[in-house]
Order: sequence, then structure tokens, then C-alpha cells
Amino acid sequence: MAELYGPLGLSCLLHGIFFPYFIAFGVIILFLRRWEKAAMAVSILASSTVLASTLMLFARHQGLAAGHEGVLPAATYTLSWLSTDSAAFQFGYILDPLSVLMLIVVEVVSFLVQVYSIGYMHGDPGRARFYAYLSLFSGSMTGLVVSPNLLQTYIFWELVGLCSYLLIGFWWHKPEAAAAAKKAFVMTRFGDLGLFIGLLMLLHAKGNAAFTDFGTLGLPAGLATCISLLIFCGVIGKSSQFPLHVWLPDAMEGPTPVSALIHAATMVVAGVYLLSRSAPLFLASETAMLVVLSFGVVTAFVAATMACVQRDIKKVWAYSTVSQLGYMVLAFGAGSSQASMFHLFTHAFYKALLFLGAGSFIHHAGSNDLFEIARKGGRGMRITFWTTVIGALALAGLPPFSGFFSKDAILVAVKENCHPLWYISVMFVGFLTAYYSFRVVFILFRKQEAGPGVAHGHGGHDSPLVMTGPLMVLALATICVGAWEGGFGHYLSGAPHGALHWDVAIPATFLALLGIVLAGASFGSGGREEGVLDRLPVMEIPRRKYYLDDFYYWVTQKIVLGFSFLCAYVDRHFVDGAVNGVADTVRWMGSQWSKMQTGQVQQYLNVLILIFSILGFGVYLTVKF
Amino acid sequence: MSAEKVAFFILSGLTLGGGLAILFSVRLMRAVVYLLVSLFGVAGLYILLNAEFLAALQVLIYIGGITILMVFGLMLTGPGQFVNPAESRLKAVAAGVSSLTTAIVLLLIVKKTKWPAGTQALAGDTTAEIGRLLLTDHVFAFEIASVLLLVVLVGVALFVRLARDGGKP
Amino acid sequence: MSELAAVLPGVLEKAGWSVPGGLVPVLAMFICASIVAAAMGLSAAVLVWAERKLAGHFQCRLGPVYVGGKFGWLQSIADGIKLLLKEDIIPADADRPLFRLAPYLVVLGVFLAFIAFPVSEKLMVADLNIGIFFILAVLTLEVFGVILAGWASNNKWALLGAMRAAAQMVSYEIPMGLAILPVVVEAQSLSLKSIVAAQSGGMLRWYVFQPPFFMGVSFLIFFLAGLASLKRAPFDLPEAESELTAGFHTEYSGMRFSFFFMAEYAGMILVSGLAAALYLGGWHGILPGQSGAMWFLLKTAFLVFVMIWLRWTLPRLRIDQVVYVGWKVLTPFVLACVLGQALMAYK
Amino acid sequence: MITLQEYLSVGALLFTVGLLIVLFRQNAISILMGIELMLNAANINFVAFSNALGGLTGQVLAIFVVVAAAAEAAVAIAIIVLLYQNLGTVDVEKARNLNG
Repeated sequence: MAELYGPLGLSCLLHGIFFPYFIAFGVIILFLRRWEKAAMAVSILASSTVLASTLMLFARHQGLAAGHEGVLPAATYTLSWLSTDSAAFQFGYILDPLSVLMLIVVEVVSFLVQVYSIGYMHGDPGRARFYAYLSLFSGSMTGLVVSPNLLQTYIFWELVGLCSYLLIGFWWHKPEAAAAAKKAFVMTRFGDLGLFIGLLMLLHAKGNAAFTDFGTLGLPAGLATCISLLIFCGVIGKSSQFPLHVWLPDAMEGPTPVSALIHAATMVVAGVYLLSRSAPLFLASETAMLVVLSFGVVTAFVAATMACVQRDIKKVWAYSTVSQLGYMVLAFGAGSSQASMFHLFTHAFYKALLFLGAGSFIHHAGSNDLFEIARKGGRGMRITFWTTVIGALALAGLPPFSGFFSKDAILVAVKENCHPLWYISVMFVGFLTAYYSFRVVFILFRKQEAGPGVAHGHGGHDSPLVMTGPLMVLALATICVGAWEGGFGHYLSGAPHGALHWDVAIPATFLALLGIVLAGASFGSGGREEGVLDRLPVMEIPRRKYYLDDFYYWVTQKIVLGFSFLCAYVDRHFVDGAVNGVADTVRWMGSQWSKMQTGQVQQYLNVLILIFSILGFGVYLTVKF
Repeated sequence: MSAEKVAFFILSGLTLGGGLAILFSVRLMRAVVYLLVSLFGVAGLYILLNAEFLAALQVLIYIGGITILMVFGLMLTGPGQFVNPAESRLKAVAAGVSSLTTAIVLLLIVKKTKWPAGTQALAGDTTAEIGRLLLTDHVFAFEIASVLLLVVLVGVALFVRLARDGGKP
Repeated sequence: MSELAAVLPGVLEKAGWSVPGGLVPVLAMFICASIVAAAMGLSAAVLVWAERKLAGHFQCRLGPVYVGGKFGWLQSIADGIKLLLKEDIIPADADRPLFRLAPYLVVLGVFLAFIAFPVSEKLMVADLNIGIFFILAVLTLEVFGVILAGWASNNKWALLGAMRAAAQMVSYEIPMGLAILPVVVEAQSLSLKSIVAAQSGGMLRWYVFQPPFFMGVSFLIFFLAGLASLKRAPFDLPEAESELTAGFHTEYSGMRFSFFFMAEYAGMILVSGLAAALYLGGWHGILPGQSGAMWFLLKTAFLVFVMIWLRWTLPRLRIDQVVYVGWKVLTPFVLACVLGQALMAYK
Repeated sequence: MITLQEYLSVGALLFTVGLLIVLFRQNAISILMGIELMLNAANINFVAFSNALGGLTGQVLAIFVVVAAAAEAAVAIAIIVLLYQNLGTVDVEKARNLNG
């Protein structure tokens, strides 16, 4: 692999990461829409190419880092795309530990999802289209990850949004799916608007500054805060922070692999990635950091409570995702983008695992309902069930699973840098997380009920290997990656190897166990469908999704529509009236004048001649001959 | 009053009288005859103006070509067209007013302008000179005219075909 | 005419009449016009006689061979008297002024053409420098007269005949006019006097015999086209008796009819004379040095004889054949002749 | 001696007569006649100028006018015949598709 370290090899690697997905998308959408197997083959070939390139890039990076003191400086490889007098727009790649790490997350999950989809989407008539969208999505995400500046990020950011729209609405004939796609698009658009304004302000102030220069921009404090908060708006939309999180649970209408890919491991973490990318900007502003922290905590808490009361397995994991994203954001707000990224890293694997597991259950049971899956023999699907348990353990944050380590890092950061109130809140969220994840596990663990819909008494068959294979790989990753905690900080920022902070880890673990016990007490035995928490009157609030949907509905129906009606009335009767009045007047005058146009050429000529002769008379009177 | 003057007045009278007769004739066929008279008067004026070739051309083209064409046109547009429908009084007044104004203005301008005095008379045989001019100084216009005639030939043939096929190409 | 005007005062003086000087040209004009008119009338009478006689002999018609005194000369006079005395009928629905005007127009056209008719070097009314062009121009009046006659008669045969006549005459005017061009190119003049003068020096200098015979072909075309514009057999479609009674002059009688009649015979003389002047050397004789009006009249008479001969021997063509010959045979050939002669003249 | 002005006056009057016909008559063929008269009026002026100035350009121009007039008459008659076939009349007031 020595040649890979040369410039030519490097450019091959970079292009090998960036282009295959787009090529696959183009080929499929143009030529292979009817030939599904070829489409799948092309897409997976592209995906594996990218994965291989990514791994080689990682190997190269590690090789370079080994001979280097501290962290490797970021390297950018750009082409001038558009040059004006005031700004040069660069297009290209950025290579630093952050982007390489993110590439690994994205490409591994993408590859596994594509493999998994062979089984999950088996027999679906739109598979070719599905794979085309998946390729485009992964490509966009890759492009976003390697963007060296905010403008390119924005382009791929929007492409990612478009792909999520396409994939959520993949089963467009289902009204819910179409509505969910629309909702996702509109909701993220609110945030994207903020990001766009921030981008424009940045472009105006500093040109198309590269991410590597963010630390030395020297913006005025107010402007920095402003731009940071606007960028954070985009993060709120894309990473589904409170209060724009409502699109994500609805987005579960898409095919489950899409949920795993888009809404667990890659797209939603784009926001978090962007936060880390523009960390220097945020770090310059106390206010921005506080805002980020509070949004993260509120999101984590709200989403966790809602996850406790869901019956739909995918919705549980969806709210869990929102909650975990809140963790990442609050970690960033607490000043540790390292912890944030680490949590992103671990979460990607176990959440993908949980989603794919959920997909496996759904594929088997034909229903999203937890209790229904249990009745159809969910625990008989051994691989799926036990990998789900591993994922749940990681989610709950029990050692030695990966979630434990990343949450530990976050809790440490919060404890050290923030007011204790935040720390207590985050701890409580950890308790809730354990509760809802094991609520799912215990429900699924229930015995299968004999019923007319079930053919065999001894539990269901497990899913085929193309589905369970990725599950096992992800479970392995979930178990293992936590061990990297010590080296992660060093990898990312050159910090010294850290160690576990027992003063944080022990209470956290205790709370997690408490949550598991509570869940077991509520759902471990008996056929009850309501746990202890469910009986609290206050749980009505999360059950109604904090009335947010109602609020949005009210806003759109009453305020927006009312205002629209008012505008429409004004428009129709005053603006249109004025315009139409002018138009009618003109038309009336025209119709009067057009009576002159009799179609009688002789009359025209008559008038013409008369005027000419009068003019001629004027000439006669005035001109000296 | 010289014989030339007499001839001039007679020919002018023929020309203008023929024109006015067209205006007031009710039957179109007679109008064509009046047109003939008028054109003959013009040809005579050409002779007075030492333009014999043009006079012969006038007779050949206008009388031998255009008036006959008009007769054909008359015959092909049906017997109901031989008599003009009555024109409206308003139209007559409007046409009269603007034409009269035009005439007055033109005559006034002709009167007021100081025209160059006629100096040299034209040489006897102008035909050869006209031919030479046509093929030297004005050869471009000559060629344009020939192209025009070709286009007209083809175009009218197309029209005839249209007419034969009932107006559909 | 100018010569006449020059000698006229002397003649008048001898006769003892005094005429104001300004009226002398007018008087000369008047005399010339009278001479031409008389010649036209006389020639019509002579030609009617000749035609009768020849027809009688060509077709073995007994009447013309035997009737009318010595050589049948009384027949023509009887004809003349009959035409003069016959009732002048104007149809009730005819357009009377136009009906009356038409014969005059027809005669006027031919009559005007005789102004430039070159009988001999001296014996011509006027040597116009646009002579041949002038003749072609005024001959078109005849077409107009014919159409007017046909239309004013308010008779379907007359109208059809007039239409045929107009179509035929207009289309044959083109080869006729073009056929003159090689001669004009060679003579470098439109004046008939110059054209004839250029052919002096014996029979071989006549244009019709000039190699490479472009002008010879032109002569044939001119003669044929002239025959067609005279509406004589085999081109007598406009007055085809078996179809249209008598064509455009069906409704005419008496003197008005005789005008058409006269115009036709005058036209024969005119076309023959023009052909003689343009191609056959005009007043020049067969041998060099010979010249005089007699030669011209001989050639004209020969051509008139050919016309009569053709009439009584050839059957009538169909109208489509007439148009076909005019547009698709004569016109291309004459164009080729013009082009060839122009190339010959291009040094 | 006839002056240039007299010829020009005849031309002007002939033009006016033609104009009057064009403005007044409703029959398309009459209008065509009026147009021919107007063209002739222009030709009289050309030839008169040619004679007065001693050049032949005016006559050459008049020849071109005659050619154009012949072409125009041919096309116009063809159009009028077509008009008659389509509308059943050659009355220009009936052909009012240009009506606004």
C-alpha cells in the first residue's frame, strides 16, 4: 500500500470516496431503473468501493499520525470553483481526524444498510429507485463530511435534505409517508433558513472562509454569536432538536433501513458534525454555548419522556435518537466537542443496530407495535433479539458497552463545566433512557401467544443472513468501540489518554440499573401494557408529544391560515381590485380605441393621408424652398 | 399657343379626365376603358417629354398587360362585380377632403419650389443609352427586378394552384 | 411624313391654296393617315379576293373559281357594298358604348402600327427610332379591342372567343417579341430603317440567311407567332366556327364587322411586312444593288400567300396544343436563339 | 415650351385622382386601378425631371416602376381572385378580418 501514500494514490482515494455514489446514482437512475438486481449490484459495488477507500484512508491517516507529534493538522485539497473580485469559492476535500472518523461512521453504516436492504426490500417493486436514492444520500453525506468550507457544506446539506425527503416518502402512495416526507422537508427548512442566513453573513463578512480558518477569523463578538446561533438553527432542524424535532418520529414512515441510515447514524448527526466543524466559532461566544447546552438538555429530556410511552418500536428508537442527539448537542454546549463526537461515533453503531433490529422484527411480524411483535414471537428471533438487547444495553449506558463510555465522557464534561442543575438533569435523562430501552426489551421478551396468525408454536424464524449479518457486525462494533475511549481524545485532538471518572460512572450506572429494574417490574411479567410511569398523570404530556403537534397545528390552522385569509382578502379586494381596475380601465379604453380599427384599410389610409397632407402643409408654411 | 402646348393640354386632359371617369364610372368594364384612356394620355406625355421608349413601354406593359389582366380579374370575379355598390356619403366626404387637401398641398409645394430651369434637351436616340444604363449603372436594380419577376411568376402560379384547389395548399 | 411635310408647302403653293405654316404638319399627318387607311381598305379587298381564289383552288371549291367576272374582281366589290349597306345590329343587352368602341380599337392598333411600316427607304410614314418596339406596343391594343368586343356583346360565344383570343395573343406576344431580339442585337437598333439598311448587299446579307441561323430560326418563330396573334388558321381558336359560331365578333354585322375583317387582313400584311423587313432584307433585292418598294411588296405578298396557303391546308389545333406550342416550344427555342445571338455578338 | 411645374402639377393631380379612387371605391379592382394611376403619376414626375435635368436616370427609374407595377398587378389580381373564391366578393369592406 505504499503507493497509496503518494499524491496520486491520495487523490485516487479521495475521489474514490466522493464519486462512486454519484456515479452509481446516475447510472441507476438513467439506465437501470427496470433492472433491479443490476441496480443493487451497482449500488453495493459503489458502497464497498467507498468503504474500502475510507478504510485505506484511515490506515494512511493512522500511519501518518503514528510518526507525528500531537494531532495531524488538517489538510485541504481544493479546486477553485468560482472566482470573483471579492471571494474565491473553493470546492474540494478536507482531511483531518474529524472528517476521517466521520467518514468511517457514514460509510460503514451505509454499507451495512445497503447489504441489509437486500433482505429487507426483497420484492419491493421500487428497489432500483431505492438504491439510487440511497447512493445519492450516502454520496451527499460523504460530500458534506469532506467539505472544506461552509458553502460546500451547505450545498450537500441541502442535498441530504432532499434525499431524506425522497427516502421518507419512498412509499409515496401511503398518505402518511407522503405527509411525513413533506413535514421533514418543511421542518428542516425552517432550520436551513437560519443556516443560510448565517452562511450569507459569513460570506459577506469573511468571504468563503475555510473551516480550518474558523479559529482565526477575528469576527466581532456580536457577529460571531449571531452567526453561531444561525448555524445552530440549521443544526436544530437537521439534528431534530427541540422544538423542531417533530419531523423525526414521523419520518419513521420510510423503510426501516432508511430510518437506520438517515435518522440514526448519518443525516441527523450532520448537525452535530457541523457543530464540531465550526467549533471555533461557537467557542468564541459564551451565549451561543449556553444556548446550545440548554437546547441539548431540553431535547434530551423531552425526547426521553416521550420515548417512554410509545408503543411503536420505531418511534421508541426515533425519540431515543432525538434524545441521544440532545446528548451530543449538550456535550458540545458543555464545551467538549470531543465527547460529542465520541457519542456520535458510538451511537451510530448501536442505534443503527437497534433500528436494523427493529426492521428485522417488523419484517417478521408485519407490524410496528411492540406488543404485537411480542405476540408474533419476537423473542424467537434469537439473533435479532439478542443483538437488540446488546444495543439496548449500550443505549442504557451499562458497562462495558460503548454507550457507557461515551456517556461517561459527556457527564464528565457537564459536571466540570456547567451548573449542577444541568448535571442532575442529564443524570435523570440517563435513568429514563435505561427505563425506555429496557421497556422495549422486556416487552419483546414476553412469551409468544398462540394465535391463528402464527403457524408454529416454537417462535418465529429469524431473518435471512443478509439482515442478521449486519446486525451481528454492528453488535460486535457496539461491544468493542467503547474501548477506544481512552485513545479517542488523543486521536481527535491530541489530548492525553483519559481514564474513566468513577465519581460520575458509578451514579450513572446505578441510575441506569434503577431504570432497568423499574422497566422489568413494570413489563417483565404479566401481560400488562402499562408500566408504573405510564400511570403517572404527568405522563399524559409526553403522550401528547408535549402538545407540540397541536401547537404547530394551531399555529398553521389558526394563525397562519387566518393571516393568510386576511392577506388573501386584502390581496383579492384591494390589491387585485386596484390592478384589475387599472386593467379593466385599460381594456375598456382599448375596446373603445379599437373601434377605430375597423379593418377598413381605406379608412386607415384616409387618416394617414389626411395627417400627411396636414404635415405637408406645415412643411409648406415653414420650410424655405 | 404652340402645337406642343395644345398637345400637352389635350393629353393632360385625357389623363386626368380618364382618371376622374374611373372614379365616377359605375360599370367596372368601362372604368377599365377609362383607365386605358388615362394611360394613353400618360404615354403621350412621355412622348412630349422625349421619352419615346418609355411611351412604347407604357403602351406595351400597361395596355397590353395590366389592363388586360384587370379585365381577366373582372371576368373571374363574377358578374355581380361589374357594378360598384353604392358608397357611403361619409366615406365620400372623407375621401374627398383628404384628397383635396393632398392636391392643394402638392400643388402649393410644386408652385412654391424653385425648380431648376430645364437646360439641355435630351439627345435624339435615348433607347441605346437607357439600355447601357440598365446594364451598367443600374445593373443591380435590374437584377433585383428580374428576381422580383421570377418570384412573382412562381408566386402567382402557386396562387393559381391554391385557387384551383379551393384555397387549400 | 417629314419629307411630305417638307414638300407639301410647295405643292400647295402650286395649287394656289394658302395654308398657315402651323397647320402644315397637321395636314401632312392627315394626308398620311388617309393614305394608310385607304391602303388598308384596298388591301383588305385585294386579300379577300386572293383568299377566295386560293381557297377555291386549294380545296376545289367551285364558287370562287367561277363567280365574279374576270378573275372574280366583282366579288370583292359586291362584298364591300354588302358590308356597307348591311344593317348595323347592336344586341339589346350589349354594353352599347363599348360595343361600338371595340372595332375602332382593333383597327386603331393595326393602323398605328403602320406608322412605322417600312415599305421603302422613302415610303414610310415615320422612321421612329423605337420602330419595331412601337409596332409591338400598339399591336397590343388589338387584344384589348378583341376582349372588349367579346365582353360587350353579352354573348357567351363571344366572351369565350374573346378569352381565348386574349390568352392566345398575350402568350404569343412573348415569343414574337423575343424573336425580334436577335435581329435587334445584330443591327444594334430598334429603328426599322436601320435594320433594313443593315441587310443591304444581296440575298446572302439577309438576316434569315446569316449563319449560324439563329435569326433563321427566329424568323420561323416570328412568323408562327405572328400567325397565332392574327388568330388565323391553324391558330383560329378564338373564332372557331364549328365551336363558337364566329368567336368574339359573333354579334357584329355590317361595317363594324368589316372593321375586324379589315384589321385581320391589315394584320396579315403587317406581320408579313415586318417579317420581310426584319429578316428578308426589306426593300433590298436578291442581287446586290437592287432595291425598291417592289422588292418589299413582293416579299410581303409571298408571305401573305404562305399564310393563306397554311390556312386552307392545315386543320385547326386544340386550345391546349396552342398554349403548349406557345409556352413550351416556341419560347424556349426563341430564348436559345436570343442567347446564341447575344453570345455571337459578344466580342 | 412646357415647364417642369406644369408636368409636376399634372402628376400631382393624377396622383390625387388615384388616391381618391383608392380611398373611395370599394371594389378591389377599382382600387388597383387607382394604385396604377398613382404609380403613373410618380412616373410622370420621374420622366419630367429626367427631361428637365437632361439625364436618363429618371427614365430608368420609371422603367423599374413599370416593372414593379406589372408584378404588383399580377399578384394583386391573383389575390383578388382568391379573395373572391374565399369570400364571394371583392368588396374591400367585406374583407374585414383586420377588425380590431
